[in-house]
Amino acid sequence: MENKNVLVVGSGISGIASALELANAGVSVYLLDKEAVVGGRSASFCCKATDICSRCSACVVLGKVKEAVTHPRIKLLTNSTMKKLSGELGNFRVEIEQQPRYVDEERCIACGLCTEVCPVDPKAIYPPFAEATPFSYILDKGRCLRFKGERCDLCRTSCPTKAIEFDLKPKEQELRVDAIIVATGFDVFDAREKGSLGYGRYTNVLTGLDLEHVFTRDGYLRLPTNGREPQNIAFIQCVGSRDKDHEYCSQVCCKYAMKLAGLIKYQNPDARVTIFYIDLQTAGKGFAQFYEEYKESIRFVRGVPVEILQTVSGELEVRFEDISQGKVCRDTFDLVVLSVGISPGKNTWDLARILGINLADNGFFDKKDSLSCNETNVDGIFLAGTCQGPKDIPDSIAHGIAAASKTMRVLAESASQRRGH
Amino acid sequence: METKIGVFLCNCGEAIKNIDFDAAVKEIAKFPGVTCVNLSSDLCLEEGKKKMISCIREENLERVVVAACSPEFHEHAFGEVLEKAGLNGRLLSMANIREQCSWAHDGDVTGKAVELVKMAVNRVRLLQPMEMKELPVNNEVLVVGGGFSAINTALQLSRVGLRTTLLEKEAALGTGTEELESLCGFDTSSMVSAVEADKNIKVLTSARVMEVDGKIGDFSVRIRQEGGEILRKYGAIVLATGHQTELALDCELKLGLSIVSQEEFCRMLGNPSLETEPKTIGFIFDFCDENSRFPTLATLNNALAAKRRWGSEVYVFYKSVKVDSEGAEILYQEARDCGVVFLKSEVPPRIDVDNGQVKIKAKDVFLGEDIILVCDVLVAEELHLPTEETANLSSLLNIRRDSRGFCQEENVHLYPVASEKKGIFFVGGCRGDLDLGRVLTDISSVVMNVYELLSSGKILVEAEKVEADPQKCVACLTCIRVCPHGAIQLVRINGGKEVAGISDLACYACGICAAICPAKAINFQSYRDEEILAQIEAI
Amino acid sequence: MRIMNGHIVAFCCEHSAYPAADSAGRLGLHYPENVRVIRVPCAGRVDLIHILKAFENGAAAVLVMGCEDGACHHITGNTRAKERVKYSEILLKEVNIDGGRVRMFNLSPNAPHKFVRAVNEMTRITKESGR
Amino acid sequence: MIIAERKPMEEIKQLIVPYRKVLVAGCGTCVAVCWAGGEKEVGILASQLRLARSVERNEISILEATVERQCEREMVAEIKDKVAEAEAVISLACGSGVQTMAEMFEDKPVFPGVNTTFIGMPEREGLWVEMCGACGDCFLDRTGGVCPIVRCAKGLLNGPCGGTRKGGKCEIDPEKDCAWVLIYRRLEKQGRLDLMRNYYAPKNYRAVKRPGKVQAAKA
Repeated sequence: MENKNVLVVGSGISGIASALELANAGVSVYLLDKEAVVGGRSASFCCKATDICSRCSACVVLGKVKEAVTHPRIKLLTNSTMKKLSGELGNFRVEIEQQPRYVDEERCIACGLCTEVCPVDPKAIYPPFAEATPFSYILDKGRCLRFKGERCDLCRTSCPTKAIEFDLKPKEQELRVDAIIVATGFDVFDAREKGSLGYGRYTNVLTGLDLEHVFTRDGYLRLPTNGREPQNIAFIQCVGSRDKDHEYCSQVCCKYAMKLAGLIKYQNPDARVTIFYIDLQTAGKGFAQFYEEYKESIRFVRGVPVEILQTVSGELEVRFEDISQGKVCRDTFDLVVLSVGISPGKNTWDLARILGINLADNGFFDKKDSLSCNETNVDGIFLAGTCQGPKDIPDSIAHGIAAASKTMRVLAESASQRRGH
Repeated sequence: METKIGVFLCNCGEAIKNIDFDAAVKEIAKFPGVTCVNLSSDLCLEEGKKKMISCIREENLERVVVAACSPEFHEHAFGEVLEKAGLNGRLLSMANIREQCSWAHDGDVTGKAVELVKMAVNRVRLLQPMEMKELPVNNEVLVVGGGFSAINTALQLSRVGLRTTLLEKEAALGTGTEELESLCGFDTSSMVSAVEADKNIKVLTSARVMEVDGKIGDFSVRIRQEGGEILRKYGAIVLATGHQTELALDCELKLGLSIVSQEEFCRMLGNPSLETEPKTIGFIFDFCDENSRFPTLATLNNALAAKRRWGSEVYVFYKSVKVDSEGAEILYQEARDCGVVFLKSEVPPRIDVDNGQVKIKAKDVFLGEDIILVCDVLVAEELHLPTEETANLSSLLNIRRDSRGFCQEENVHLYPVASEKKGIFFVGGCRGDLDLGRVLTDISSVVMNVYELLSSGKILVEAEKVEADPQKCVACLTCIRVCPHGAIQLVRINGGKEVAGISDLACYACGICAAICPAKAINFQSYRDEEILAQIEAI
Repeated sequence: MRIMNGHIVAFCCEHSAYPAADSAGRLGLHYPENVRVIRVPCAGRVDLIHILKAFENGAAAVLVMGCEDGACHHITGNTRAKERVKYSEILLKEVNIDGGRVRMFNLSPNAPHKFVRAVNEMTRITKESGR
Repeated sequence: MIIAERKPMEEIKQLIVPYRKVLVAGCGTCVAVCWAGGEKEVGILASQLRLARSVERNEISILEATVERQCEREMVAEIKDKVAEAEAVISLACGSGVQTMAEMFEDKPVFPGVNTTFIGMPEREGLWVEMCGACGDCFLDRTGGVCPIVRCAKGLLNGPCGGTRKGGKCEIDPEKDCAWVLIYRRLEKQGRLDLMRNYYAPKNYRAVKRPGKVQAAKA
């Protein structure tokens, strides 16, 4: 499979899984991402292990990212977006626009001198999250004085390797590839859309993603308001899943909520944790024992609250209907976590237009038919991961590998056909 | 003569401030064998690498220590630098003076940095060069099973040019797929004829695997067929032995016309000459086994079909509906819209049989009241279990199973389709309860993984990375018993003494064997005892 | 043999503890300076003799750090390491050295805080039990 | 194969109290296989002894050596220089190896570092069970290849004691199988249950001459 090129759009875990498989099979891969760092959303998830691994797979992502970044046949194109597509299977021409990073990732040695001298607060140039790859600094145009018309030059002159450059224009280039894998992932449901749950208004209402980031950053959980350890925590399931706008189960929320709840209980055995749910999704390899373990120590309440109010003392009052008891109840909590679901990515529609591929009713990319898992209506364009529908990390990896498999097959078939002619 | 060691220090663009590099250089230069110490500020950039290459050549260095950032980043790149300079890339050791020294501590850490370099110097002195070599592999694949996953795996493998043998214990392919067929709407017979027409696929029916020997690229499998036994060689083995179901019923309740399994219900649905169409149908699921998706999907499909075909009254008793698979939520809504009645209950319903009618008694959570349903047909709850064949094969192959008895251990690094042994894969129902979407994904994943290993007919590996010294090996079999990847076998050297032989192909280089060997016969290059102890001695 | 030099030797699995230690550095999480990390391909590579030699060489404590229970890249490496550490405690007690000076920790690569906690805890233990 | 197990540390420490330079000598055959006296165990014991003496502030120098079979004079001779250097020797070989060493270096105290326990086989990695008592009068032809002399806790020759537990387990150690249940099942499988009807007189152990001697037919 030498001299074949494939473009993978999106460097999240499924894109990386696709890219790695193809590269290992001898294909040259362009790995494109609109962000400055590789790894997508799941690379910033926290480890949820207690005394044993809770099988959240967050660590698997880090391993794969590292592998992809150092792979000789994978070329990373960060800060890049796809502008135009022409041609067909075996001969796609893709126009790529690469936004300047301002910090050259090949030259940045992550020394941190630029952040030290940056006069803005919060700093306009800063390191990515600790596990990020490439670990090169990020310049935030929105905060940087230079982009506000001032003549500040401190970071550029302090950089020992001359990695910072301001006067850069977006770069355009055309790639010729044999096939394309779309792995643009998902967007987290914006919990502000459910105003009655108070996200964005009450500091102690967090989303599941926020909680992931808290654990990644601090390693433990404290109340955002007063820094104390929360004693009474509620998880609310199906926020942005299984409702009239989202006629699907996000497949990840029950698992991450229970695993995060388990982690909270592990760190603070006295904490009381309640999970409000509609139906518990406890299927999946290795989850059975986990559920058994926490069945007793976590309170499960059937019924999803519709309203959260903050009391004068700063506690959160949750109003819910306990279906098993058949009555409307109120309960107060220190911290409420909204288990937000997976929504189609915001740029899905644009990309569908550029690529000419169909969208399904639920807003995700549509696959060709019910017996395909990666194929689209366009030959040579394949789907990988959550851009096709909600998936957890292991399923995303599997889907990514499957997309690589399908790509491999069309490449092999087109090669043998050409020989036949 | 002493080995010439060069130390390259990098101050990371002068960003490492709490190390006094001048003092460090002086200290490091005193270490035995160190013939040159270089300080730079941009070792990982092209300029730095160029300087490194010329220095290695000029000073005739035999070993190199790089004291800079974490080896996680640039160890590979510095290895390439060594290769370019004409040294074996393995003769490098890194001292992590940035992440694990400068950045991790306050105040002056020159002392620690020097000590870290000393550890690396001590280690690098003992390192041995290592070469890559290509090993041949057989590229024929054995797929065990004859159901949907097995057939499609074989078909897809054939399309990427790999020859496959399908081994089925029954007399024909595609038996027992009726339920899946009606659930997922595919046609088994066309798949079977595609297999028969495919010259890359050989089908062995009424066949059983009796014994498996060897490792990835070279498995020899003894197969028993009606006519006798044959021995065949394969490069990889894919298990697609599916799952089986068992009714979760009290034993006094006799299975009969009125209490059926999902599969039998499917057959009733497909029977055009059914004597009486059931008027009231009850379904039960998610009480005895709360961790399977399959019962939900089967129930939803069958309930909808019954509603549409017969217009029966359909009642579903369940605890939680498992909608975490593609399209399941839509199906659930469709069933409700069609008039299927869903009754959530926290405790399993009581079932009694009375005059040929089934009585279901349950407490509905919404009403908070007891409900009694008398139905013509009850589709009872099913347990989702691994097949006997799965159990037999996994003990034959000596691979681990999960806590429910399915193939593949619950280790995140094995997902989706890998086993702990290279060259053995799982696909579909034998590794857990999967819906159609996940099975399709599995099939493609397994094809990719097999293709990667076998397509070129050879695999590039580091030669003798982990090796048992035949002189020291006492053939105690300890390593063979502990190797998690099944990479060690007894081999006869030159037709004589039997010793442990570590396969370069199957080995993952973890070093578990090297640690446990009571005769200290196993050498793990780069992590030999000497190399680890040399670091300790430097502290 | 040297007198105790107060160092903690940490054998770190390259799949988990080693990158976690790196992340700790990158996050600027400070921990005691006396830790000396030795990178190993799996906690299962760490042998009793490595642990004993570290003490012979004057280490105040030894840490063996591997992947989380159930997430070892080599399936059984971390559980074997745990057993070995337990046995090394016995071997140490036999020669009148506090068995608490050797510990096994499980962590994942994205758990820098756990790495720092482990190191701090070990430092505290060695200080409490004295030289 | 001969199975041995390391002596308690306290005992070994006592043995070498007067000495400042000791050789720990391993054997690379039976005791290596049962994790008692191979090169790895030599290293561990040596390290432990150094640690023990350093804790007591009574430094000791330990030499290490492992030969292929300590019960062979020629092989032991390979380490004579190291023995000469040491004041005493701790042998991690079976009793036979210890005696070979002691005989060859008569001026040196040679101490056993292991207790030689039995002839056995590994049940699984790291666990060995006794299979043979080296009685010198093998009985296995009559018992379907299961030795009741060592595998029955009471060494009974004529059927089980009557205390067999449910599931065929031993009265004395419920974790062990009753040897006579094993014998019965084996003979049943082979259709030789009639052997169970035979009566065997008590073995006359006095007839076994000590020390044993085996003379191979001259080639």
